Amino acid sequence: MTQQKQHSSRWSKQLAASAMALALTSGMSLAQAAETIKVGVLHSLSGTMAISETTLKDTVLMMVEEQNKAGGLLGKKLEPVVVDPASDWPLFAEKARELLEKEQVDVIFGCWTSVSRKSVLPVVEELNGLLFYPVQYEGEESSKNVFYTGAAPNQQAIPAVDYLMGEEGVERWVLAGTDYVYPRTTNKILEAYLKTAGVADEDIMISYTPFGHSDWQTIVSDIKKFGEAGKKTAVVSTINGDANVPFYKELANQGIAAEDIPVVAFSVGEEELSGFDTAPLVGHLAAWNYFQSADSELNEEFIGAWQSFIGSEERVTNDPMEATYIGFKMWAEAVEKAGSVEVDSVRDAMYGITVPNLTGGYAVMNTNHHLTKPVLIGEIQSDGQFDVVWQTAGGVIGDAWTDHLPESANLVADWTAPISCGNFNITTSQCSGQNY
Amino acid sequence: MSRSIIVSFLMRDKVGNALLAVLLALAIIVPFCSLVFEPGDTFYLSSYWVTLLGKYLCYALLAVAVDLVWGYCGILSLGHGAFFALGGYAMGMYLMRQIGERGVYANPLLPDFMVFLNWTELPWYWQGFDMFGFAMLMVLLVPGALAFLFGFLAFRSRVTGVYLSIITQALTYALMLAFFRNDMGFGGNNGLTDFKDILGFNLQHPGTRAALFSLSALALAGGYLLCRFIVNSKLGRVLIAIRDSESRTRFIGYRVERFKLFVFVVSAMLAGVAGALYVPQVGIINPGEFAPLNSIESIVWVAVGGRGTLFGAIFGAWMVNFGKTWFTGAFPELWLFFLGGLFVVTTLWLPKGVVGLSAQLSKMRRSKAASVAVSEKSPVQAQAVEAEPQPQQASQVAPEPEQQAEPTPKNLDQGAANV
Amino acid sequence: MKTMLNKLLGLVGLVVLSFGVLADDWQQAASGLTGKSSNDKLAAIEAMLEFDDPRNAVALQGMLDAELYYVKADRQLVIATKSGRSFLLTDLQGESLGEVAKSKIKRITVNNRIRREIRSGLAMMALAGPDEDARFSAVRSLMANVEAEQLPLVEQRLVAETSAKVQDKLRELQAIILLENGDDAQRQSSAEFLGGRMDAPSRNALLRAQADEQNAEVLAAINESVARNQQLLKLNRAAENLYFGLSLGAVLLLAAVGLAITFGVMGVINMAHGEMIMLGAYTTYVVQQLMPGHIELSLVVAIPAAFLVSGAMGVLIERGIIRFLYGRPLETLLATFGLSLVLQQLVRSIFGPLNQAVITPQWLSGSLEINGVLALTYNRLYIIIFSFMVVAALWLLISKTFFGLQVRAVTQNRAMANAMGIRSSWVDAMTFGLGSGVAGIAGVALSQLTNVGPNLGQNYIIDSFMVVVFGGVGNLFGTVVAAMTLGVANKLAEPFTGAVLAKILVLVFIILFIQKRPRGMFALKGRMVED
Amino acid sequence: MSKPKHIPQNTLLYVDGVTKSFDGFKALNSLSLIMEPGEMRAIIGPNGAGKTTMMDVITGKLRPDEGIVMFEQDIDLTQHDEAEIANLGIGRKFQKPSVIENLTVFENLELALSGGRGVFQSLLHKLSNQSFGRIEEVLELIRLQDKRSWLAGSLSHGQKQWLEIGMLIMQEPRLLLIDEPAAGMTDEETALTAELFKQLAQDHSLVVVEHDMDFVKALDCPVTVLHEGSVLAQGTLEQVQQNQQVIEVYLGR
Repeated sequence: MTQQKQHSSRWSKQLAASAMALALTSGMSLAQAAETIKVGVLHSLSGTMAISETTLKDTVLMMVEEQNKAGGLLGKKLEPVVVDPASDWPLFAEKARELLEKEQVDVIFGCWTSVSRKSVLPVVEELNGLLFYPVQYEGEESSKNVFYTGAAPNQQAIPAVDYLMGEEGVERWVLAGTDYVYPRTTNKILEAYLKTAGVADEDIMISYTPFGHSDWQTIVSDIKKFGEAGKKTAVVSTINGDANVPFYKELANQGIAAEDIPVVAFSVGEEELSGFDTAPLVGHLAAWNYFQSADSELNEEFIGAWQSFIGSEERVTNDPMEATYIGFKMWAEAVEKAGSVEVDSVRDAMYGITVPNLTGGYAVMNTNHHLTKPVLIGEIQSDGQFDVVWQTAGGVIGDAWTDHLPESANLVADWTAPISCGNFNITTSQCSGQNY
Repeated sequence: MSRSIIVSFLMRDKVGNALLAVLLALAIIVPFCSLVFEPGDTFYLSSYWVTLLGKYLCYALLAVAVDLVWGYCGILSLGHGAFFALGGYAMGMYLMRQIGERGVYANPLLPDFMVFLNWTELPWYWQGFDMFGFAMLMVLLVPGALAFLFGFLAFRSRVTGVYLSIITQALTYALMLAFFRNDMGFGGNNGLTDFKDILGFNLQHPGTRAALFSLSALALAGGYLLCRFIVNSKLGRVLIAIRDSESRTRFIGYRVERFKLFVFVVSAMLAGVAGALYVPQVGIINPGEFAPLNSIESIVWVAVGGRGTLFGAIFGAWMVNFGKTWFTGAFPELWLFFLGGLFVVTTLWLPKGVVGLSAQLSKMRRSKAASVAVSEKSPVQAQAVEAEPQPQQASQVAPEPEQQAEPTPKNLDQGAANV
Repeated sequence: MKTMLNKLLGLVGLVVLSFGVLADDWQQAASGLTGKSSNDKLAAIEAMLEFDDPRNAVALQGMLDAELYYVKADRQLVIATKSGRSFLLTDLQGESLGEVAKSKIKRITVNNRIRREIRSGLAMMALAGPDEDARFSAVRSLMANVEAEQLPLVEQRLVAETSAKVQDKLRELQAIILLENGDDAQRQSSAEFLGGRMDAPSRNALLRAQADEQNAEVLAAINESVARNQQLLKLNRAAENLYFGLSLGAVLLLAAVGLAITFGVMGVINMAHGEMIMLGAYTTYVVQQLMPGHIELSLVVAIPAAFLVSGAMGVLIERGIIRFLYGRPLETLLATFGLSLVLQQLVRSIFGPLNQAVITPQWLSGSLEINGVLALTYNRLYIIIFSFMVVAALWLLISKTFFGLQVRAVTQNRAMANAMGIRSSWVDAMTFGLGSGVAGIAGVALSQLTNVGPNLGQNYIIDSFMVVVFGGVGNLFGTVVAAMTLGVANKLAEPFTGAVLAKILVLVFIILFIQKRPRGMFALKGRMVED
Repeated sequence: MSKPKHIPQNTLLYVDGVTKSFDGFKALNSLSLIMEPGEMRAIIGPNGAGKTTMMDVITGKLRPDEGIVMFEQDIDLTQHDEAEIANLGIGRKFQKPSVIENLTVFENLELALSGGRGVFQSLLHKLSNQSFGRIEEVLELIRLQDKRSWLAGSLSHGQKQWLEIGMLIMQEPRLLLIDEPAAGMTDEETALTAELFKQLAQDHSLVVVEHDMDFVKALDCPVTVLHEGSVLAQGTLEQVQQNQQVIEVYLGR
């Protein structure tokens, strides 16, 4: 808190400074004395995404506090710099620039939506920053300056489908999603994957709805009809955030129970469920790399630390928090290993670093900037938690470019020599579109 | 008042000319500071400041456009963000086409988002956007054509006041929903991003950035001059006449709808230019720009600065946006309280905005000093009088047949004319 | 499955397995439940059901309710209920075993496959049970998974069954089985019997039979029944779509009706209208928090509470801001818009940015099943009824009460009303409070459909304005017609265009409509007041 | 609309059988009225008689349900909108003074100056010396020379009325429709106004709606009495004041 205060007082100084800039006296670029290591936090604290991202901001602050208690890094204290991009995508780019150029932070933890990441991407690449992105996403990207600690599609969607096919014997599939890039890509990958598994075209139904869709009557009724054909049917949901509550309510009201048509969701976690009355949802599924209910000592410690940091025993933990946790731990370790916060050396130190997962086992950072992590399938319980009903035997390597789409099947990402490229085409040996 | 109008005319010119001088100076000095000095120098301006100030200039141009229709012609458009965004998309499409083979999938023709949506050919409405000239034409024509179509229908049917405001809001909302659809071929929620260069100049190069900044300053100056020419011509007086008393203007013999349409289209084009300059500087355009909130925010810039004065709109845009930059950094939770409060305070106590504030204060002083001899209502007094619900107005004017059993919408049209 | 059937056959045939079976054997069978894999558990359930043991019902139900645990030390199955930080244990015979810490016991987790097995096991037990509804749904769950071996059981139950409703369902099940396995005559009569049956298994059975049938006469009967089903199906789907449209219309109506008062009657553009709805929804949440034991009643309490909260806020807004802006609608629009931002942030500061969980009472869950295809969800049904009640009450209030008279007097001729001793400023405040209060009530209803979060109101404000403007300002009836029209139009278009395009089309339609009739569908006629 | 059967020669305004109703209420009920060039006519009638509605119909603000409204014998006014009718040479002054409050007196007159009504014409408009002189003339006529650069909103009520009349004159109309010009004027102003109208009547046609009998008397012109949307009586003021029906419905009350 005191740090935040310092932060705001510095801001008021900069108000004066920027007034001067307007008056063309000068632009103040505050050359930072390097007595602290600055950690930028780029999560929306207002606007539509605040609901999800505020938690991650607090997670980073908690991690920083813990790290400082443990003596900081390289003998220096960590200093968090929090900005609010206000769920406004162009503002993400502006704030990223502010963090890197003006605040001269050494690392940024931030972004949630794909569009915010896409907005920030050119900035961190231009200014050679370091961004840790903690949310599951559609893949099809690997930037030199970004480490992706959330799941790639092959770490969430494909294992979930495998589970449903194997355990539940599902033969008919509804791919329902919000109309944006993550569901579009995920569904394309799944469609291709299902077809290679022998699912016929007429056994796949794809439906897209707008953000915040609230009237699900027609679509749920369509799902119901689709599921009446006599084959076991499941819904793979990439429905985003706010639209989920009315969706599940409508499912329950139209009498679709999890035993009849289970829904497996990739965007519904503990935090989203805390806004639900979960009684009618019991049995529906989610696929993540982490559930709060995971049985491990490390996890219990983490939950305890989180709840005391935030001052509420009601607060839950979720997958993006674990991804933030892993990202932070990895960065801290890489800094120690490199002996410096300089971006290029930290990046080189990142490869191969392992930190323990909260669910057990270890996460490994690969040279494609994605993690190797286990995948878990959980069933929603009446208390808003998930029961882990299945998990992969070991870690799954995050794949930046999916093998299930023709355009990306021949792309690989490897940021070490000799390839050193985020989208290396193995057929043409080309590396296109780099900003560096 | 008799003197003050002349004085204020002179002053308007004076402030306006000073403003133009500042803009010209900015167009030279900012690039100079960012290019000539090195990081660490006192006079160095980092790219953060250049893009931030550039963004403010684009917003100011949008504010001028809004002021032209609202401040001068009384058309409260809650959909100007749509024109801004359309201009931005036209520019964004040009920038996307410039990426060419440098996309991640290395497709020479299709932007990345089309490649992974399995599109095989470029949709017809993307044709031609690889040419800068064509794209710039579209920056003007697309918002202009939409404004023309919409205005032609709305003004001809005499949709005025709040009705117009509400349907302009519906317009931008519908466009937002449409652009969110991936099937539209504008990149859906992600919009257009990861631009590489413009006219062959690398967008990440400080020189390009500085040039874009200068262009924005010049565009704002140009927009200001154009609007000043319009409002100082007889046409400007017709606009004020329409704002103050639409039917009087009509009975004098002016085709009100044509004047409204003209000014609406000009304003939409200005907004489009603002959007087109905004996009390469912030690096992204997405459907969020169509959000009704954005349009309303631009109204607030104008209201805070002082509507009906062009430089008021510019100051308003700068002040509010600077406040936003500062507030969202220092007190993120308080920003909405502040912005919301600004709306309320401005409408209740600052009907003429900050620019009108000094006049308002000096009037107050003067009217206190010589309360006897004032034959005109000072704005403060006028405000106090207007603040009371005006009961008789409606019934006084209402012709007899209207006084019937059904409840009537009170003061709707009338109020529209007042604003 | 087969073994279960055998067992049930024995059961209904009253030749019950001897009670000499040792309890140990059951425990032996059930011990698989404590295993790790779902296959162990499924095998255990099957084995358990071999026994006619009262513990089956307890254990199975316990698993469904997530209350079946085992004691880690001796692997004994227990029912555990949370009590503070520890758990109260009872054994499966209902005897209390005292309190233990959470770490001593472990829950028996189930997944969907197990849950399905449990449900069908419970259904089998219910088939001969005393509860008619349970028997009925047991038959239906058998229909979902028809097997020829079920026939003797079905025929036995047909003889024993007393309820006509259940008998009819049993016959349907019988027909499905016979349609595939019977002789020509049986197939023919089954095909005829299944015509007009809307349950999916019956329809699917006919379709399957249509493809396989060799006998021309039977095929003709099947074809006829299939055609009849298609017809009925179409009809029912149309009815369903209409219902969807009406329910969407009812939501729009509820959201807009408060605005019809503030905008329509008073001419005030209240952009904070959505936030009045949101306050109502939050009030529902608070009410539920205050009376956790009475969720069923909470909505009944929440309705007046939400009316008061939003209404009071409305009066406050009117007195504090709007009264200074009468006659300047565009400025009212801006000021109230600012207010909406403040209210959103206020709620966010108080309750946090997360959505709040509003619980749906039992009586609002599920659906009223008309037939196998058409089911009317209760929450929507109630909302349709509720929206009309609200409109009717408002209409009565405005047209039949003294307050309504005052409102009408003030809106039509303020000076005259003042002269007659009506305190017009009081009436203004009350009218605005009324409109806001009604919006609060809408919030109670919407809390049952959608997220209760700070942005709730934002999602409805544009739609609300569209409804009021489309219907014609100042006309309650117009608002009703507009809401229903837009709702139904939206839902009719949705199957063809998808949800987004449907909404866009509706918006474009309204924009064009306003050009044609600038004052909405049911505009007040007469000369307009200008200047 | 059928072609009017027979319109007398030398009529400026020909209104015949005009009916206009609102929700069943007949504001105008088969109203007929004929104006000749250079004629001044006062119209009186109680509230609800249809005076304002009549003006609305003539100036194109309302379309009649039925009936004929012809200007200069061959122009069907029901086919034109307000702006066109204004440009045809019919000027209108409202009951409530309706000037552009945020423009100066001079600018108000400039705006009303005939000619140059198009969008681009007005964008490039330059005031000629001749027009300037014309504005000066009218300023003198309406006695606002020394207030030319005042904002119209700061004028007194009577001055606004005059300014509006001045704007009407600037339009150089052939027919002026004037609604209650004397309302809110001092006696002195009223007298001056009547004087002004008489002066105007020399080369314009005027229709004056008025409640103030003294003013009507001062105008000294034929009077038409409207009642319930149609003409009740016509004649000189003395004649109609003695008309029994008129006394019953109007003056008698």
